[in-house]
Amino acid sequence: MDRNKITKWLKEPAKMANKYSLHAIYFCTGCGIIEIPPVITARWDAERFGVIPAATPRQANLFLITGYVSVKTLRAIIRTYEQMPEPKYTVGFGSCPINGGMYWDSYNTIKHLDKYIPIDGWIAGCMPRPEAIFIAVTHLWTLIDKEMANGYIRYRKNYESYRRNQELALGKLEWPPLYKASEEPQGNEQ
Amino acid sequence: MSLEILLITAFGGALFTYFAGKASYKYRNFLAVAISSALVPFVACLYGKTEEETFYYGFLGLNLVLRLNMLSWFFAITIAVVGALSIIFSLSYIKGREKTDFYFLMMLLVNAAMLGIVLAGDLISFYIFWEIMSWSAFLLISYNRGPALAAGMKYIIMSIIGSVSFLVGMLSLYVSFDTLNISQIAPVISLSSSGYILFILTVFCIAFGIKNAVLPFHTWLPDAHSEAPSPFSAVLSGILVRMGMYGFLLIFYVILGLKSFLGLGRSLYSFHYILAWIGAINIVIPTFIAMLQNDAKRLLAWHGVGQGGYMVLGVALGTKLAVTGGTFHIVNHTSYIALLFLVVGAVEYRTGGIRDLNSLGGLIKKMPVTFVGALVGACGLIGVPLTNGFVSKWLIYKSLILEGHPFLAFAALIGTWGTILSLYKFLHNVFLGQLPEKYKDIQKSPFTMQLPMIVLSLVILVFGILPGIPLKVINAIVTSFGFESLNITLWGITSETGTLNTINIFSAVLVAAVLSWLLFRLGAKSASVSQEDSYAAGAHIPKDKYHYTAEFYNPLYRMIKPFLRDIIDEFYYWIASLVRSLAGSVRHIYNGDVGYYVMYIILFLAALVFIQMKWKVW
Amino acid sequence: MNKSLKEKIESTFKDLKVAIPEESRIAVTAENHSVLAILRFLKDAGFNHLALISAVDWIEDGFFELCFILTSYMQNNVEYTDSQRLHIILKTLIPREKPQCKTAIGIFPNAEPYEREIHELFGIKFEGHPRLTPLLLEREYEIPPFRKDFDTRKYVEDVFGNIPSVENNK
Amino acid sequence: MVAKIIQLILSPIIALVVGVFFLGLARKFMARIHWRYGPPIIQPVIDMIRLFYQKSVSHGRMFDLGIVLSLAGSIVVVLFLPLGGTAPLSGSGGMLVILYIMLLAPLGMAISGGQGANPNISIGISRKLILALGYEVPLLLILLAVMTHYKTISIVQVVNAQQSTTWSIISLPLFLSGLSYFLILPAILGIRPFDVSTAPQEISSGLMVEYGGKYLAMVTIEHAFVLFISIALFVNLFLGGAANPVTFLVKMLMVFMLGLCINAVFPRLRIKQAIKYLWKWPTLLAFLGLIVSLVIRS
Repeated sequence: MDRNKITKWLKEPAKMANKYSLHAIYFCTGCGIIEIPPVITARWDAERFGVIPAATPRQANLFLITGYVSVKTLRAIIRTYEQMPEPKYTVGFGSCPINGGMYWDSYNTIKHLDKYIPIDGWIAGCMPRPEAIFIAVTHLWTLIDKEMANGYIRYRKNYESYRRNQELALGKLEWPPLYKASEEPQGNEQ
Repeated sequence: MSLEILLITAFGGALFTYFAGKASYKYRNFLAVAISSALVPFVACLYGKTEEETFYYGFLGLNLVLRLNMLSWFFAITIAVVGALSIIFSLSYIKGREKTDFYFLMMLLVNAAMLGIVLAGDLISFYIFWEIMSWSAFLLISYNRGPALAAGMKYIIMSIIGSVSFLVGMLSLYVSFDTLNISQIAPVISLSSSGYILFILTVFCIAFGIKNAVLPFHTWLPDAHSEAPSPFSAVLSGILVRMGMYGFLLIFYVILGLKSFLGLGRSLYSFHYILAWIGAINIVIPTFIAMLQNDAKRLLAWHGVGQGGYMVLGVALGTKLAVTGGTFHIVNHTSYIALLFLVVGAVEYRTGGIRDLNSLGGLIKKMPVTFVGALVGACGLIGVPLTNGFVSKWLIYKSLILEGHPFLAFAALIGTWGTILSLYKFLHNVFLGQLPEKYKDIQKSPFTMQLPMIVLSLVILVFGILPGIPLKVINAIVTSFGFESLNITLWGITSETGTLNTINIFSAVLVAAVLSWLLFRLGAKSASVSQEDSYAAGAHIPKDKYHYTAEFYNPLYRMIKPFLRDIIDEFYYWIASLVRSLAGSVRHIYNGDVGYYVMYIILFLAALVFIQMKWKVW
Repeated sequence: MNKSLKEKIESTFKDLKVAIPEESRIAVTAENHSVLAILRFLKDAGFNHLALISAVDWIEDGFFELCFILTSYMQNNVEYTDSQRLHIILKTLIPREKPQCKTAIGIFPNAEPYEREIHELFGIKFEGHPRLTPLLLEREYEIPPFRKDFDTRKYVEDVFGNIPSVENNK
Repeated sequence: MVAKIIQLILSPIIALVVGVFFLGLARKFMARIHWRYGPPIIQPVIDMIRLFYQKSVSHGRMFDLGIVLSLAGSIVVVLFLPLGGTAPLSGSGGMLVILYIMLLAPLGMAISGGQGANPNISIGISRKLILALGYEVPLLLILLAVMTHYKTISIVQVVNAQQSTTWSIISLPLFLSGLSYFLILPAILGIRPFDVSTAPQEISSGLMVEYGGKYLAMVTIEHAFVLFISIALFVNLFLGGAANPVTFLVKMLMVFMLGLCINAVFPRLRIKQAIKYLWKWPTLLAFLGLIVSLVIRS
């Protein structure tokens, strides 16, 4: 928690600002959303770390995938992820987004979520308690520090394969591709 | 001599274009534009002169006189400019329609008649030009056939009532002073009894009130404006309706003179205070009715009625600031209401006659210049600083507050917020939001339509930032009425009770805008995105269904809708139905069968013989 | 009380079996063709709430079993005294090869989503149903997923199995 | 002349700093009421730095210009307000100009939001304008009462008059107006009981649905300015507007804390309830204030 180190602020303000102002989009993708209200309200107060729920993807830079992802929800998740502005991070809750968890053989859930959208952080636990969510937030800080939280850069670089996987899983997608094939990614600016 | 030439060119030009039209429409278009735009410099170079010349001797024993002073020049230049712009606008607007020669003839005739009214030196010629104007306006309103005929009929009935009351006033003036020359009547009339002055005032107020759509007589205006072709409704709402205001100014301050007008009746029941109250009510109710309209032109028409209230309020209040504000508001209102009607005309032209606010949207991407015109016009109508509407409203409010009429000021200020709500609804439903599928490929409005809009927008902004230019002219008018003059600077008014300095406001807004633009550029570059990529909670955006326009202010509608029924309109229709039922009963008597008529004659003769026999009356 | 109802049902309809498995429960098994008539009769008898339509896949003896569960809001015109609400379950058997049934929307309009769901997940076609479009599932399935012969592990293998993971190739 | 230029530069900066401080204070105060720690006071500054570095989405040129216009409008209003002894531009127009320039900000935001082509935004804007009409009715009555009481339209004279005599909120006629101004203060600020136009749950933050990185930063700065302006207007008109900026800011802080108390405990009203409330008690008080000041004046 190096929030009040002025020198770091002066050296890289963008990174520090990204770390201490994570606005999480309030989108209940799965069963884990029941853990978010206690995180926000009095007992575990996420606002201490600058994490507050944002109403729309445009205002957010943190996307919490809470719990299993059904095929129908994946369409909304991809759409929301693509509507979020650029330095954006995603955190997967529990084992279901990793490899399908206990729904590993269900016809209606998505098994490996990181085949469709990049995930920066995972939290163990079938539904992780609020303390685990704070561990994820602090873990995300270290990732941002070491510039390893580059999910959105991976998404832009390998967009064709992500898009192909999405079409394989969901059939035809109504929205046009986010990055044109011709547009080569503009470097790794943080 | 020059005034005669002016009128001859105006009227002769109209006829000449009609016959040129028979030859080929190219000549007609060129000639119409040439004549109407030739009038502008012609009138402009008459600035400052005051002359009086009789151009016809012995019309029923009176000679018709043309007179020019600062007031008539002020109105003449507005008429000429608006007339020229609307002719240029209607070049491409009227292209596909039939009877276009008749249209151009009537448009030029209306302009000429209005010039005639303004330059008339005596009431007879005033009346003649007044009638020409009313009739040509009637023919133009019902140009579109269909519902326009009913609107035209409603307009012409009320104009006839107005003309008749004008005639009555004129004849009574002639009987008592046996001259109708304005400059001769003015000194004499203030000597006559106040009862006679009150009669003259009410009669002329009815005549000019109907034309200026003051509250009890406003019902013709919304129908007439929404059915007339857009270029003409720009002229109609811009300057033709304000002939009523010219009439008010003429009667109150030129003929009657300042002291006798303000002296009528005690302070609270004085004529001008009651008129001021009528003006105030005239601001509030039509502006909120405008909010409920779903047709773009009706919305603007109701604003025409509403803004007329400011002028009546300013002129009737009688202080030097208020009268300056009132007259300045006339030319301001002309500029932005004409601009807004031209904008609606351009949208109508491109979307094939659609002006329903619920089926348009997102036109800003396709018609940017029209949007800029609409934005500047709306800001002018609302009175946002840096536009001319603000300056005239500031003058009126300052005089209202300092004279101690807070409730009048309150009514006027609430009118402004009603204007904001309804004009934002107009801007949003037509230009902002989702672009419907069927307007995907409409082009920009043609240059002949964009030119008038750009000119009017410039007029609004220039008069807003440098109000000294028009205020100098209006100050001359007001001092000619008898008020002491204000010290006008190029950017507003300096007085110890509160100066207005628009250059400060303009420079402050400019610097602040540049500052915030730099702050905006500081951030990371933003990617432009199509309208399909908007937030819909992750769902796909349906085509043509993602646009919120119907009942735009629904919560407010439900609360104030019962108060906004147009009772006066229903009252007139009730009278109309009464007359129709009366006519129905009379038809039983005159049912066209000759036998009945013969029977009536015989019965009548028998009755006469019987009376003679019984009472020997003769 | 439900005995009198039991006699009433048996008297009006011939080829059906009525049993009372437990307190305030009546089980009626009927032929496919007489289902609508019984539904109409029960509705008139006061059971105006169609709680659920569900299906059971007896793959061994080649039948689908459709169950209609009805309850009643009104206490008065149905003479039963105990506090527990009376449930009636109406069962009918449909052959697995060409599963068809007439729609119950005419009698119970709220049957529409249930029938769409059963059509999507079991493949039972309801004649006269206004729109048998997919309700819940995102993709098309040649064998409806709730049938016993739908091998979910094989389906997962060949749909999601061959989606390559995105390695950071650039 | 140089002093005036310094004032011209200084007052927007003071307004920005104080406004952002108020935003941070509001979040900390609300957190304390919710019995939690809450973010540091400078959290809005951190948010804005992050937003300026974050990429964003634009729906067209008017989408950007509207935001710039609305921020410019707010900055200009600050120049017209006397901030404890310094009143850079208040000579050119008085209270009427302030009233009308306060129009620029919501109009600019409405036009830029309109191009965002999203019904949430349109509903947010229509609610914002209805709410503006709602609180304008009492606000106009209050301003007219003050202007008729002091027989002037320039705000500097109002402040000087109060310096000599007592605060106008204590003097008889304007007590009613002052009270009614305080009742509609949450509506003017757009905070909790009246934040119908940016309701995150109902219309996913209404106006700000499509505002991403720098747009959201500009909107928060503009909100800070509006916060500062509304409270400064209240202090100038009713609490005598102090001679030096320090006492002025102390008075503003006091008023803001009171406003926050209302904000913290009330649920969000529906737009119709808000209008019914605004047009009932505050309008009645303002109307009485105006009548009393008229009677005293004549």
